[in-house]
Formats: sequence, C-alpha cells, structure tokens
Amino acid sequence: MKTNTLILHTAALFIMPLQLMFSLFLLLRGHDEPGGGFIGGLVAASAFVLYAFAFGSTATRRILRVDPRDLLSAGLLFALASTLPAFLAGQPMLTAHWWELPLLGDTYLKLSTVLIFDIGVYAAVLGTIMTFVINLMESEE
Amino acid sequence: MESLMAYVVGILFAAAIYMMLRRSIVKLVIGLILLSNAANLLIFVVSGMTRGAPPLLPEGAEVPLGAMADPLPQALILTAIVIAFGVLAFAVVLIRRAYEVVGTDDLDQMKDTDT
Amino acid sequence: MIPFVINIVYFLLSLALLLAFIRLTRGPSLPDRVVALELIASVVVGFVGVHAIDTGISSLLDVAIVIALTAFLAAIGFARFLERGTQE
Amino acid sequence: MTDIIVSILLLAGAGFMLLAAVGIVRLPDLPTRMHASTKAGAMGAMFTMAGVAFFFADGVVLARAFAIVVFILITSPIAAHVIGRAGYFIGTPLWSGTIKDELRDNYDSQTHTLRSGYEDSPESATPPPETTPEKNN
Amino acid sequence: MAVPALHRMTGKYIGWALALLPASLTVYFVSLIPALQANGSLLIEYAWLPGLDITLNFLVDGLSLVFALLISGIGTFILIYSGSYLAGHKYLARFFVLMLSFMASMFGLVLSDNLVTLFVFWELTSITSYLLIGFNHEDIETRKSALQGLFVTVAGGLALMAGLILLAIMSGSYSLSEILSSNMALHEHAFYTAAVICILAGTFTKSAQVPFHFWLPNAMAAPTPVSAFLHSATMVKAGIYLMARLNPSLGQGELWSQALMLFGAATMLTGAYLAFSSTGIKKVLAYSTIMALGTLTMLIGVGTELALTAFICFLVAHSLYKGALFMVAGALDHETGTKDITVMGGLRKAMPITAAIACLAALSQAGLPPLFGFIAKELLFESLLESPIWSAGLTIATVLAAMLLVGVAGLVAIKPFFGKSGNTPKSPHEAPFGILIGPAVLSVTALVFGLVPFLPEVALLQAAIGSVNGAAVETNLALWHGVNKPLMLSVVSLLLGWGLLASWNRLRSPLNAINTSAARFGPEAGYFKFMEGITIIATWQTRVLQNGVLGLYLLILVAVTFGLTGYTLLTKHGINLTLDLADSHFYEWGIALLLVAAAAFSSTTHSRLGSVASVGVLGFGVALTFILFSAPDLGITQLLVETLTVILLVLVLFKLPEFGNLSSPFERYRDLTVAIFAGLVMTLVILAALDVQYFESISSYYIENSATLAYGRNIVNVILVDFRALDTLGEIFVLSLAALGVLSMIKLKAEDQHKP
Amino acid sequence: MNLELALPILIPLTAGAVSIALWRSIRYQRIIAVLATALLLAASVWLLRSTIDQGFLVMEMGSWPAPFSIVFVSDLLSAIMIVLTGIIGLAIAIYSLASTPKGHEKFGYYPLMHLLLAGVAGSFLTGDIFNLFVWFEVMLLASFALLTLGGERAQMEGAIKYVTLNLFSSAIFLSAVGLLYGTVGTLNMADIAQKVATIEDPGMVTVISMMFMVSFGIKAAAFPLFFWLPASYHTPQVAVSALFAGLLTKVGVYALYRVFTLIFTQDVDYTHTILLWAAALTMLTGVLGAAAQFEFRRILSFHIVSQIGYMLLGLALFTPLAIIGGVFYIMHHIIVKTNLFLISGITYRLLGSYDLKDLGGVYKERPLLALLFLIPALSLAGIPPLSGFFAKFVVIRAGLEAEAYVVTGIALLVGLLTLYSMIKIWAEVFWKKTPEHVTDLRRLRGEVKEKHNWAYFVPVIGLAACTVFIGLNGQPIYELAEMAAHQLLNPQLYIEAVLGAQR
Amino acid sequence: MIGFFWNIMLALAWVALSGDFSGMNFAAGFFFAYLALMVLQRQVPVLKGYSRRIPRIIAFLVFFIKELVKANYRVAYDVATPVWHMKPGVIAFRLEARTDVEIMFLSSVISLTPGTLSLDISDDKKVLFIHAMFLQDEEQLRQDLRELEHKILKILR
Ligand code: NA
Ligand code: NA
Repeated sequence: MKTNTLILHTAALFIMPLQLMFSLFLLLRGHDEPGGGFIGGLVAASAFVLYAFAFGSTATRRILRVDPRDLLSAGLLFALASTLPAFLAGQPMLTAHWWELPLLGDTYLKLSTVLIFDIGVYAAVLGTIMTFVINLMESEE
Repeated sequence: MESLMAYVVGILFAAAIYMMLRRSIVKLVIGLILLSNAANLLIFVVSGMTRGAPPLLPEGAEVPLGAMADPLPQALILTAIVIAFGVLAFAVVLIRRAYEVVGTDDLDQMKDTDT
Repeated sequence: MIPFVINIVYFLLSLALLLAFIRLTRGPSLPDRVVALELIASVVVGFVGVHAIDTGISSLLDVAIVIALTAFLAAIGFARFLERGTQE
Repeated sequence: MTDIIVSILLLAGAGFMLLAAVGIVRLPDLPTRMHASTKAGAMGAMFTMAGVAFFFADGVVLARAFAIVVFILITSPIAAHVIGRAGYFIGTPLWSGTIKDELRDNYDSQTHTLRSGYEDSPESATPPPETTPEKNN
Repeated sequence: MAVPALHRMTGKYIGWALALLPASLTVYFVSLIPALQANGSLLIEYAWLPGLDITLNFLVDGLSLVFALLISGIGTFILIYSGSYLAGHKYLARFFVLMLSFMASMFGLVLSDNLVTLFVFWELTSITSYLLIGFNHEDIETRKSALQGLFVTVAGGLALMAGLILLAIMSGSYSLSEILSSNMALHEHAFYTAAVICILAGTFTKSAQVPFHFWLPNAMAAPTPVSAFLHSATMVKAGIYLMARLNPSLGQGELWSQALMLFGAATMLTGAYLAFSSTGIKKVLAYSTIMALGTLTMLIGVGTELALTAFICFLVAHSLYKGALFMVAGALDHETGTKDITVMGGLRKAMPITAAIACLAALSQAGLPPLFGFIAKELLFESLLESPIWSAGLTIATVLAAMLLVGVAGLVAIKPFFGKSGNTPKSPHEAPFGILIGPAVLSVTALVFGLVPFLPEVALLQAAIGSVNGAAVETNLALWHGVNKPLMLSVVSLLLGWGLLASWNRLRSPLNAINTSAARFGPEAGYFKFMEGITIIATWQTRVLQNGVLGLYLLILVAVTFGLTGYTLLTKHGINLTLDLADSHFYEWGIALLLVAAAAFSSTTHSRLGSVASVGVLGFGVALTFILFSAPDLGITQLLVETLTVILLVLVLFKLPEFGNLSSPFERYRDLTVAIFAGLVMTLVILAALDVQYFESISSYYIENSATLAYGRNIVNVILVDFRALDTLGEIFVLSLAALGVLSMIKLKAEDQHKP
Repeated sequence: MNLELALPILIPLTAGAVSIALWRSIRYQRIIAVLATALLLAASVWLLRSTIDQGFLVMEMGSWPAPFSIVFVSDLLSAIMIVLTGIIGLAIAIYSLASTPKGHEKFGYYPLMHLLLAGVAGSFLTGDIFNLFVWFEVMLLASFALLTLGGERAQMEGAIKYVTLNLFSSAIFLSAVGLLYGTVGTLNMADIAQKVATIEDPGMVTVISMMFMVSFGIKAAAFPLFFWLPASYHTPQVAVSALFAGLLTKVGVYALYRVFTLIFTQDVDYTHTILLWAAALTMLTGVLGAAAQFEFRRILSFHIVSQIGYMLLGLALFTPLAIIGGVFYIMHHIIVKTNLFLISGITYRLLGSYDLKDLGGVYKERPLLALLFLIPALSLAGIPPLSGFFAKFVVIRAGLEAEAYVVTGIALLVGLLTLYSMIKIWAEVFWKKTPEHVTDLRRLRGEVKEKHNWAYFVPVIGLAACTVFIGLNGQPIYELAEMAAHQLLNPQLYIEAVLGAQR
Repeated sequence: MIGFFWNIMLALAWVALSGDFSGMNFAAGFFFAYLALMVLQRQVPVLKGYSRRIPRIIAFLVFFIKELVKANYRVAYDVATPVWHMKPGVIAFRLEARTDVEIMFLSSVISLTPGTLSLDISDDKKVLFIHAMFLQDEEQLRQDLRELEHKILKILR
C-alpha cells in the first residue's frame, strides 16, 4: 500500500517536542504533583515512538544520538550514583541528601539525591522502551 | 465498591487463566496481560478503595486536611505495573521468536524439549 | 444542582463507553475497532474532567493531558500494522 | 451562575461524547463513523474542559484545560487521518449510499502511487477552476 | 596420589613395594595383641562432627583386631599377588589406588567406635568394591555386575543407616563402646524390631545372605585379587563383623537370633548347593563363600559360647583357605587362560607347587585334620548339637552343606590337577613367585594353626570370642577331642561328599537344568524386575507428568493453587459470597461492566487484533478505576503502559498467525470450568480479606512525614523514590533486563543468520 | 552502619550497569565479571562473619525507621545463602570465560549474570515481602534473558514454559502480598510476623499462606509444580544451566523457609503437613523422572527437583534437627549441583554431546575429570564421607526422630535411586568405551590445546574441594546450620532485631 | 512554530530558575518570553513575524470553534434520527497550501470540521482527498473549504 506520510511526518514534528517537554515537566514536579521518573520516562518514550512511527528506526536512532541501550545504562548508573552520598557519609543505602545551591541573588537550585534517582528512572524507562521499539522495528525492516 | 470489584477481579482472573490455557501462543500473551491487570486490581481492591482523596498534599500543607487514600498500595501497584510491562515486552518478543524458530503457534507442538 | 448534573453526566459518559465498546466488539474491520478505542480514550478524558469537578481535585487534569498526548499512538500503531499487513 | 454555566458545558460535553458513541454504533461505514468519533469526541472534550476551567476559575487549571483541548485538537485528526487512510486502502467497504469516490481512480494498487490528476499543471498560486478533475484513465 | 609416581619408580615391583604398607600394619596390630583389654581400648580420638556426635574414634578389641589382622595380613599378600597377576596392565596404578583405598576403608570399618563413622567406611567399601568390580569397565556385563553389587549393598546400606540411627536413638549414643557397655535392655524398646530389621537388611546384603546373595557371584567379574580379597576375605565379612559386633546388645531378642539362624542356614545350604553345581572355578569359590557366610551368620544366631567360639574359628579358617584358593584359581586362570573347571585337568605336572598349595587349602575347606578348618568344623557341629533351639534341623542342614563343601573342595583342588590333561587355551607353566607366595603362606598358616591351635587361641581368639559374646569366654581349642558326635558327623559328610564328587560329571546337566529354571523365580530375577520396574514407572510418570504440554502443566498449577486456597478458605475461614449493592455508584457499575465485557471479549473473540483492542479497553477501564478511586499516578501509568503495550503487540503480532481454533470442545469446557473455579476462589478470598482487616495500615507514617521529612507532596512518588526507593531501583533493573533479553532475542539471531 | 549488608546487591548491580555501559568491550566485561564476583564473595564472607558475631544485621534503607522503610536483614540463613551466591557466582564467572560463546558475550551475557546474582542476593537479604517480589522479578527477568540467549529452538520452547509458569507464580505471589497487606496493613516481614501472631482467629492468614506456598513452591520446583524446570534447564548453554541449577530454585526454597518459619507458624499442623507430603512426592517424582532420562543435563535437572524435596522435608518436619538438616542440605546441594552441571559442560566440550549414548571413554583418557565427577556425584547420592552424606544423614535422623517413617523411607529410597542415576552417568560417560561414531578423539585425549582451558577446571576443582571440605570438616558447617536453625525457630529474635526490643 | 517552541522553552527556563513550578508562574514566564522574542525577532530570521501571529491565531480559533459547533449539529441530527439524510463521498480538493506544515494544518482542521475528513494527499502534494458526509451541495462545500484554507494560510504565512 502507498506510504504517503506527509501528514504524519509533519504532525510528529509538532507533537514530539510537546510530549518531550511535558515529560520533563512531569519528571521535575513529580515529587509534588502526579508525575515522576516513571511517568515522565513513559511520556518521553511515547514521543520517540511517535517519531519512530513517522520517520523509521534509523532516523530515531539519529535523533536519540546514543544507542537506547546506553541511555538505559546511563539511567541505571544515575540511579546507583544517587546512593553514593549516603555511602560516603556512612549512612544506610539510599538515604536522601538535599542540597540548595545558591544562584543569583536569593534564588536557589534545589538538588537532591532523590531527584538524581528520579532522573535515573526516567532515563532507564526511556532507554528500555526505545530498546524494545527500535529493535523491533529494525527486525521488521 | 470493593465487593463489586471482587467479582470483577475474579472474572479477570478467570479470563486470564482461560486464555493462558489455550494452545495459541498469542492467546497466552493476552492471558498474561489479563493476569497482571487482575493482580494489580486485586491489590487495589483489598487495600481499600477511597473516592476523591488522592494522596497528594495541598501546596503549603504539611499534613492532609482530611482522610486520604492509602498511598502505599498505589506505589506497589505502580511498581507492579511497570514490572509487568517489562515482563510482557519480553514475553511478546519471546513468542514471536518462538514462532519463527518452531514454525507454529501451537503450544502443543512445542513439547520436544521435555522428554 | 451540580451533583445532580454530574450524575447525569456520569451516566451519559458511561453509556458512551459501553456503546463504543459495542462497536469495538462488532468491528467488523480492524479500523472500526480502532476508532472505537480512540473514542473510548476521549470519553475517559471526559470522565476525568467531570471527576475533577466532582472531587475538586484539579491535579486529575494531568491524566487527561497524558491521554490527549499519547492515546492516539495506539491508532498509529494499528494503522502501521494494517499497512505492513497488506504489503505481504 | 458558575454552576449553571459549568452544568451546561458539562452536559454539552457529555452529550457530544454520547453522540459520538451512538454515531459509531449506528453509522454504516468506517469513514462516517470516523466523522462522528473524531469530531464529537473532540467537541466533548472541549466542552468538558471548558466546564472544568470555569469551575476552578484558576489560571493554572485554565492553562491545563487549554493545553488538553489543544493537544486533542492536534492529535485526534492525525489519528483519524492514519486510520481512515489505512482503512480505505485495505479496502474496507464503503456504505452503499456513498455517492462519489474520486480517490479510487487515482490510486494504483500495483505501484501504490496516488496521483493528483494535476501532474502537468504548473505550480501556480492561483487556484484552478473548481471542477472535478478530469479523469485520464 | 603417590601411587603413580611410585609405579614409575618401582616398575614391576610395585606390588612388593606397596605391600610394605599392610605388612607393617600387620606387625603393628600383632604388637597390640598383648595389651588387649576386655572392653577394648581407644586408639585414636578425634571429634569429627561433635554436633552430630560423630567422632573419629578407633577402638581395638579382640574382634576388631582379628578382622584388622585378616585385612592387613591377607592384604599384604594380595598386593604382592596383584603386582604379578596384573603385571604390565596399563592401569595398574589406578588399580592399586583403589585397592589401598578399599583397604583403608576396611580398616576404618572394623576399627570404628562410632556408628556413623562405621557406616561411612561401610559405604566406602561398597564404592571401592564397585570401582574394583568394574575394573574392566569397557565390558558391558562387567558394568552390569558392578552396578548390581553396588545397588544391592547400598540399598542395604541405607536401611542400615536407618537402623543405626534407630539404635542410637534407643541407646542414646553413637559410640559402640558406650552402647556395648551400657546394660540397657534394648530388645524391650519400641524401636527394637525396626532397628533389627533395618540393620539386618544392611548386613545381609553386604554379606550376601539369601535372598541377596546373587550379587556376589556376579562380582567375580572383578580381577581375581579383588575377588580374593574383597569378595571372600574381607568386605563380604563386614556384615558378619557388624552382626558379631552388635550381638551383645541386640542378641537378647528372639528376632535377632531366629532371623540369623534361619537366614544363615538357608544361605549356607543355598551357597553350598550352588557351589557344587557351578562350573566356573571362581563361581564355585564365590558360592562356597556364600555358604561360609551363611554358616557364620547362623553361628552368631545360635549365640552360645560354643557357637561363638566356632564362629571365630570358622571365620579365621575360612579367610585363610578361601584366600588361598582364590589366588590359586587366579593362578590357574592366569596360566591356562580359562576359568572353566571342565576343561582343566592334569595340571599337577606343569604346576606342582600350585597343586600342593591348592590341596592344602582344599583340605582345610573340606575340614580334614590336621588343618585349622577341621577344628572349626568340629566346633561347628558341636555347637549346633548343643543349640538351644532348632538343634536338629540346623545340624542336618549343616551336614548337608558340609557334604557339598567336600565336593566343592574336591572340585577346586583335585579336578584341575589330577586326571586327564585338559585342553586349555594357554599351555600352562608354574606361576611366578609373586603369585604363589600369598596362597602358600595362607595355606601354611592354616596348617600351623591346626597343629598348634593354642597359638592363635591364647593370643587373640579368646579375646575376640569375648567381644562377640559380650563377656569373657573360656575356650580350649584342640585338634583331637576323641571320637565324639561331631567327628562322626564329619566322617559322614566326608564320605557323602566324596561320593558326590565322583558323580559330579553325571550330576552336572540335571543340576544345570534345575538351576536355570529356578533362576527365573530367584531373587536375582526379582532384582532385574525391580530395576525394570523403576524404568517403567519412571517412563510412565514422565510421560504423564512431564508431557511437554504447557496447557496441562498450567492446568495442574491452577488446580493446585486454587484448590488448595479454596479448600483452606472453606475449612479454616468459611466462605461468604456477598455483594453490597449500595456502596457503588451507578457509573461505577458501568465501569465494572466495561471491565468484565472487555475481559470476556478479549478472551472469546476470534480476531486477535480485536482481542488486543479489547485489552486496550480493559486498560482504559482499569485506569479509570484508578482515577476514580484516588490514584491519579496509577491512572497515568496504566494509560501509558496500556498504550505502549498495544503498540508492542501490534509491532509483533503482524509476524504471527491469526487465532486458530486449536482445542477440542472438551478441552475448552474443561479449561473454562477450571478458570471459572479459579476466578470464584479469588473472588471469595478477596471478599474474605475485605472482611478481616486486623490492623491499621502503616501508611499514616508516610502521609504524616512526606512533606516534612521527605520534602514532597505527592506521597506516592515520595514512597517510590525515597521511602521505598529500593523497590524502584530493583524495578528499573527489571526493565533493563527485559530490554537486554529482547535485544538479544532479536539481534543475536540476526547475526547468526549472517554467518556462513 | 553495616556496609556489608548493602554490598551483596550493590556490587552486582553496579557491575551489571557498568557492563551494559561497556557493551562493546567484551574484554573489560570479562575482567569485571571475575572481579565483581570475587568482590561479591569477599563481601559475603564479611557479611557472614559479622552475622556470626552479631546474630542479626539490619539496615533500614533510606534511614527511615522500620517497618516503614524497606529493611535488609541478615540472619545466618541469609548470610549463608549469600556466601553460597558468592561462591557460585565466582565459579560461574570463571567458567564462563572459557565456555561462553562469542555471540552470547556480545549480547549481554555478563551483565545478565551480574543482575541475576543481584536478584538472588536481594531476595536473600530483604526483610520486606514486596521487596522480595521485586528481587524475584529481577532474578526472573535475568533468568528469562539468559535462558533465551542464543535463540535456539529448544531454548525457545523451554523458555515459553519457564516464562509462563513463573509468571503465573509471580502473579499469585503479588496477589498474596496484596491480600496480606489488606489483612495486616504492613509489608515488613518482622512486623507481619508480630502482627499475625496476635490474631485470634488466623484462618484467613492460613488461606493467604497457601498462596505463598504455591507461589514459592513453583519457584522452588516442588511437586506438583515443577514442570517448568525439567522443560527448560537443559536448554541454555551450560554455564547458565549451572547457575540456575545452583541458585534459582533455592531462592524459592529460601522464601519458603523464611515465611514458613517467621510468619506462617500459626497453624503448623496444617501447613507443614501439606509441605511434608509435597516434600515426599517431590523427592520421589524428581528421582523417578531422572531415572527415565538418558541425557546428562536432564538427569541432573530432575535431580534438582528431587533434592528440593529433601530441603522441604527439613522445613516440613519443623524440628530443630530437621531445619539444621534442611539448611545443611541446601548448602551442600548448591555447590554439588552447580559442579555437576559444569562437569557436564566439560564432557560436552570433549565429546560434543550431552546424550549419554554419544558419550564414553572419559575415565580412560581423563582420570582426573572422572575423579572430579565422582566427588559431586557421590556426594549428591549421599555417599559418605562427602557433604551430601551428612546432609542426608541429618534429614533422615530428623525424620526418624519425628517418627515420620513413610517419608523417611521415601527419602532413603530416593537416595538409592539418586545413586542409580549418578552411576548410570558414570557408567555411560566415564566407563563405557567411546562410541564408534566419535572419530575425533583429539579433544578427549587433550591433544588439542584449548584457549582458557584452565577456566573450565579451576571452578570445578574449587567446588569439588568445597564438597570434600564440608565432608571432612563438617563441624563448622554444622554449627552454622545449627545457629541458623536456632534463629529460624525463634522468630522473636528476628522480630526484635528488626523492630527493636521495645515494640 | 520554532518561535512558539522557543517561547515555551524560555518559559520553562524561567520556571526552573525561579524554582516555582506553579502554572501561574509558567504563564508569567511565557508572557515574558513572548516579550523577549518580540524584541528578538528583528535580528533572528526564523523568528520573523512571530509576535504578529498570536492575535491571528486567537482570531482563527474563535472562527474555528464557531464552525465546529455549527456544523456539528448536522451530524448530530443525522445520527440521532432513524433515517439517513447524508450523501457521503470522497472528493479531490486542489490545494493552494504548499509546504508540509500548511498541508498538515489544513488537513487537520478539515478533519476536525464536522462533515469532512481528510483521507490522503496525492503523491505530488497537489490534491487532498476528503471524505465528506453531506455531498448534497458539493460546490458550497468546496467554497467553504477554500475559505478555511485561506484563513489558515493567513496565519501560517
Ligand atoms: Na506480574
Ligand atoms: Na525460579
């Protein structure tokens, strides 16, 4: 059957950034409102899945820049890295640490191991799903 | 609602098991999906269902203003959902690969390894 | 007044869900089922909106955002399937 | 007052959803069903979200409700397009009452090409006469 | 481990070199004789596994010393003999390793004070015996014989283990010296019967008592030194040793003495008869060993002081002459190239020394003076005549056996060496010195003991008899007691035996016919039936249970799961099928209906994509349930996961066929019934669980501390990334594992295909 | 803080993640494989030492107080299991250097191995029932991936059964956790135990315990739930089989030991009687299954089932001696069974088959290998003085003391039939002449120099040495088992260690 | 669209920097970013005319929603009544829109408008094939579509 994908292509270019932004939004404010690393990662994965449907797996690999598997391992290492401060401080595993980095004036950048952990979850979820989808699509082609 | 949902969960289990008992590998996978949904719902039901009180604290508040749904089973179910998803992805690819190498979707013809 | 209306709305939406599901079961073609599935997603958005009003919890709208942004992917997946399927 | 507006909006939203549902059950073929589901579904969501925005009367909620509407308006036609297209090309039968099909003739099922019928005309900004494109079978 | 190195160093004298080991041990044991104490003395004490009362204590008393000396003494010559007999064999080193291991195990067995340790060595002798029987393992019959020996003895060994444990439970100790010195009336204990049966099962199998005797002749597949040492002089006597050892403790019970007498006598007769009717020289010897073992068992059963004296004497006499005869048989085999007596004859010219030795040993076997065998036989008849029960029966049986035995002795010592020259595969020469030294020394010892019986008596036998009896015994061994009843019986049996020997050639074919038809119902046939039965049952069970059909596996799992759960619910809690209509809103009914309909449709439709779409609807329904009941995070996750699931399914399914209708209606209804049952049980369990909420949830802690201590207002997320972050950590690893699995399944295959 | 309590999962998790990051560099992955498993072993020994010294180690994850946090608890049973995990991990890692096909290494063999170990270690250490589920899943997914690695037809067929039946088990487990939480409102096992003990009418708890029993029974491959094991364990490459054989089912057994000593002791007459009969039938069906087989790894697989029965018997009899026997048996079995699989891999390497019909002549050409086989094989059959004898001895003695004669009789019979199977392998593979159709004997005779040949033998020799060591020097092992049993039979100790004495 | 994207990104940056993740703050950030882009658009070619479009978009939305409500009635009526009044068919609509974005936008709006549904575009992007439910008056329909197209192109160009 014919494969005219103009509309899908164009639409994907519009929708994907929205989804990606929304996923970051969900990730960052997940500690206070519905969201978090899982949900954020799933939404981000949806974004790339859309892209993959529109442009194929090769193009998706290109915009991901890294192999999804590397994304996955980065996520795992991030999550593991979040245990380091507790490890160094001699506390039980996964004890949370919170820092406030002063920025300009009286604004602060709130950082915590919890956030690092959640970012790790985000990346791992994204990496996992992209591994599924990209490889499956490649095996079809 | 819990008692009603108990029946629903029971039916989900029944459907899941019936599907898993079929000989087609595709039905097996559908059964697995139903099964994980059933188990997740079961946790949700037995730990109590609360209407309209999600475990979100209002901005600025340190403690909830009223009763609140139990957050713990929700966290468990969330974990279980994601795990089930990973497992399912694996299972789906497994059946496809099995179909490719064995050349049939009939589970009854996949018994060479046992005896 | 609101509770009464909300109940009616719930009723209408439930009815819509079940009707859409009937189409899903009847088919006859796969695209028909997919259309029904899409509609169910939309109805769930409605449910979420009404429920947000019913309970006064605006956070629930995030659920609707997620549906709006991602539910259509399933349809694209099915469409892809159909395209591939006839290639052979 | 708010209550009344909200009620009306919600009822309208739910009404459209139900309409869509009745539509896809009743209507006779895939494209017509899609007319019902795409539009009425989107309409239903829009009205409901309008109701939500009114009810909460809050900037954040307004922004979210607006975002939901926009997202639905962007995504649902895409879904409709891909499904409708796929359904058409796999040969889902059209309703017997369909009076016209200008696509069928331009589609070559062997090469999977879809002609416009205007292949020879120049790239002009001025629209050609609004007539049925001549068929050159 | 040093043996191969030694082998390289000493070359063909390895047998001599290694024999130094048991020889020095013999000297050592002899040196212990003067210091023998009534209750025995401990040689080595080592707490091996004190938690289980397992010690490595070695005990020396008369009985163990007799056995130790038999092992080391005969062992010395066997090693020398082996060096010559197997000279040049490629795997001689392995052979010696096994022989030495066996010897060590045997020492351990007879010297152990601890029941468990004793059992350890007991089993080790079985294993080393197995490996030695199978020395020529490339022959399938050898392997079968080795397995048979092992299987029978280990089976008995397991019973023995249970018996010993029971004995320890009864007596409260695993130490033989403690058990023997305590004066408990074990035969009144509730476990007595069970313990005796278990222990006897062990000793009877090991010592080839009827009906377990069949493995011993088959064990003759082993090289002759092995047969001589293990299957005549030592290992098969381990059972006898243990019965003698435990006799003081267990002998008070009637079960013990009667069982021993009965089985002993039966074994004696069977062995004697079979020995006489066999033609292979090693078989003849093996059956005569069985006969001797039966006799020994019977004597323990009789249990009088006289009987025990006879027991010890017969034990020593038998070990000496049988060891010698086996080695002679080996020499014949070695020189003539056959084991068949029927083709041997007139060998005394070619092998005069061998002939002399054989005659000496055979005279002892036949119980002729002035050899030690005569003393033993006289004592045997005398003790039976005085047996408290069954005296007449036992005596007659023994006379019959003795008569047969005389015939057997003639077969072994006279038939090959006298008469016409036979037609043997090899032309025979006198055997080398290494082969002859062993049997020569043993026969001469039998002669010396016969002439001066007080030599061994004073030194050792008296102490040994005391150990078996449990109290000191006065004995007076002498070659000549005058003309008495036992002597008369000896003469009778001798004459009859002579007659039998004369008619052996005529008797052979009818006896053969009888034996063949008897074998079909004999215990060995039982053994084969048993082994066959195992295979049949195993195959049947595997076909029924492990049949490869996943559906049936799952059916069983489901049935067990819900059967067990349902039954427990019914009996332990009670069932209560309620439905509270009032507590649900009508739209919730709608959603419930949607869930049920979606589940039902997805599992009944014939369209696989319809099924997938329906599963999608189910996902939406579940998400809606989550949303309506205060779980927005769950709702979102469920929606996303459902969408991605559908996408995955769609990506994969297009490579797969449509749903087929594979099951028969019967299968469908069966599965449906089971599935409905499972669902029903689940419903009931949930309803029951809803009724009993015993404790408040721990969740209030999370709700109270989420904002203040964990700085987050979305409590579910705070639990996921902080309170219970470890779950989440595990979970992302689950996901990544799924990804790796998928990756390899898709890609590894592709790579294979690219390979040529 | 007790760092040693976190290391058994942190080391393999980190090694796994790093190995994924180093996907393309097989060389580094191989180095990490050995290094990390060696570290794991070291950490596990440290953990065992600390546990012996302190009785219980507890770590409240995230510094939140128990029962609100997930706790890691090490009692002696856990510590022992962790040490065994370390031993097996290291052995498999070294063996894998030689035995793993290139393609498998390229597609994540090493990370999967690490993560499997992490899942196993997490299961042994966690004191939280839901967290146990998570570690089970980690282990399960790792085993799924390892099982299918290579993509052969037999692997796929076996994997479908393995996956389906284990997922069913997981679903039952998850449901049971939900029901338990619904009834007692907590997930911490110590807290659950404490609360269950105060319930007056614990019928519902018994009902839930049945679901745990079935779920763990499936994981442990107990009768009649074991089908997945013989269907799949012989299909992957041999190091994977060995890893599975050593550790996976034992996690199920461990879980049964944990919950049926700590939590579900409210109706022992009922629950443990069921376990007793399951144990007996597990022993019997397993060993009979093996008797029908004529393939090296299938025989071994069925014997796993059979020996699970012994372990369950220890739990089911529920006397101190029985538990000691069970724990002892687990220790012995893990080492021996892994070793046997590894040896089957070597003979496969030498002669190219697992089918007994196609094997032979190994004793003649490779006496050392024959000895190395005999040690674990005879140990498995319970022949003294090897480790298996004492394990069996204790169980039998416990059975006789508990006057469970029928079951004890079955256990004895099963010992005999186990010997029968081992001897069958010995006779066919080692004694029999090499079959005629095997023409290339250079491998068998050691005339072809293999790369990394040492890596085949080092683990086999090491594990055989463990078997002999336990046999000859059983007392410290026995004492460990004794201490473990003491803790298991006094759940109050565990509860106090986790929740503090004041509660 | 690039302008809009940048606007959102800047707004998010604002939110992150201020550490206040509320919706109101985002709206404020969006507004400030809009102002910033207004200033910037003179220098950066891709942002050209960005600030002018927002009011046009709002105007279009109002028009579109009006159309939507109006035309929905017709579908509703036909669905709700037992007899079919519709005369469906597929027509080819010659496009003035040229770029992919224009075509995509137009086809989406057409799909959202009751009674019409974009099915596909010819390979040379000159014709949009539309399924229409009410082909009673095809000319009127084509005119309406043309008007719609013009309005859209006005926003986008
Ligand atoms: Na699951
Ligand atoms: Na398992």
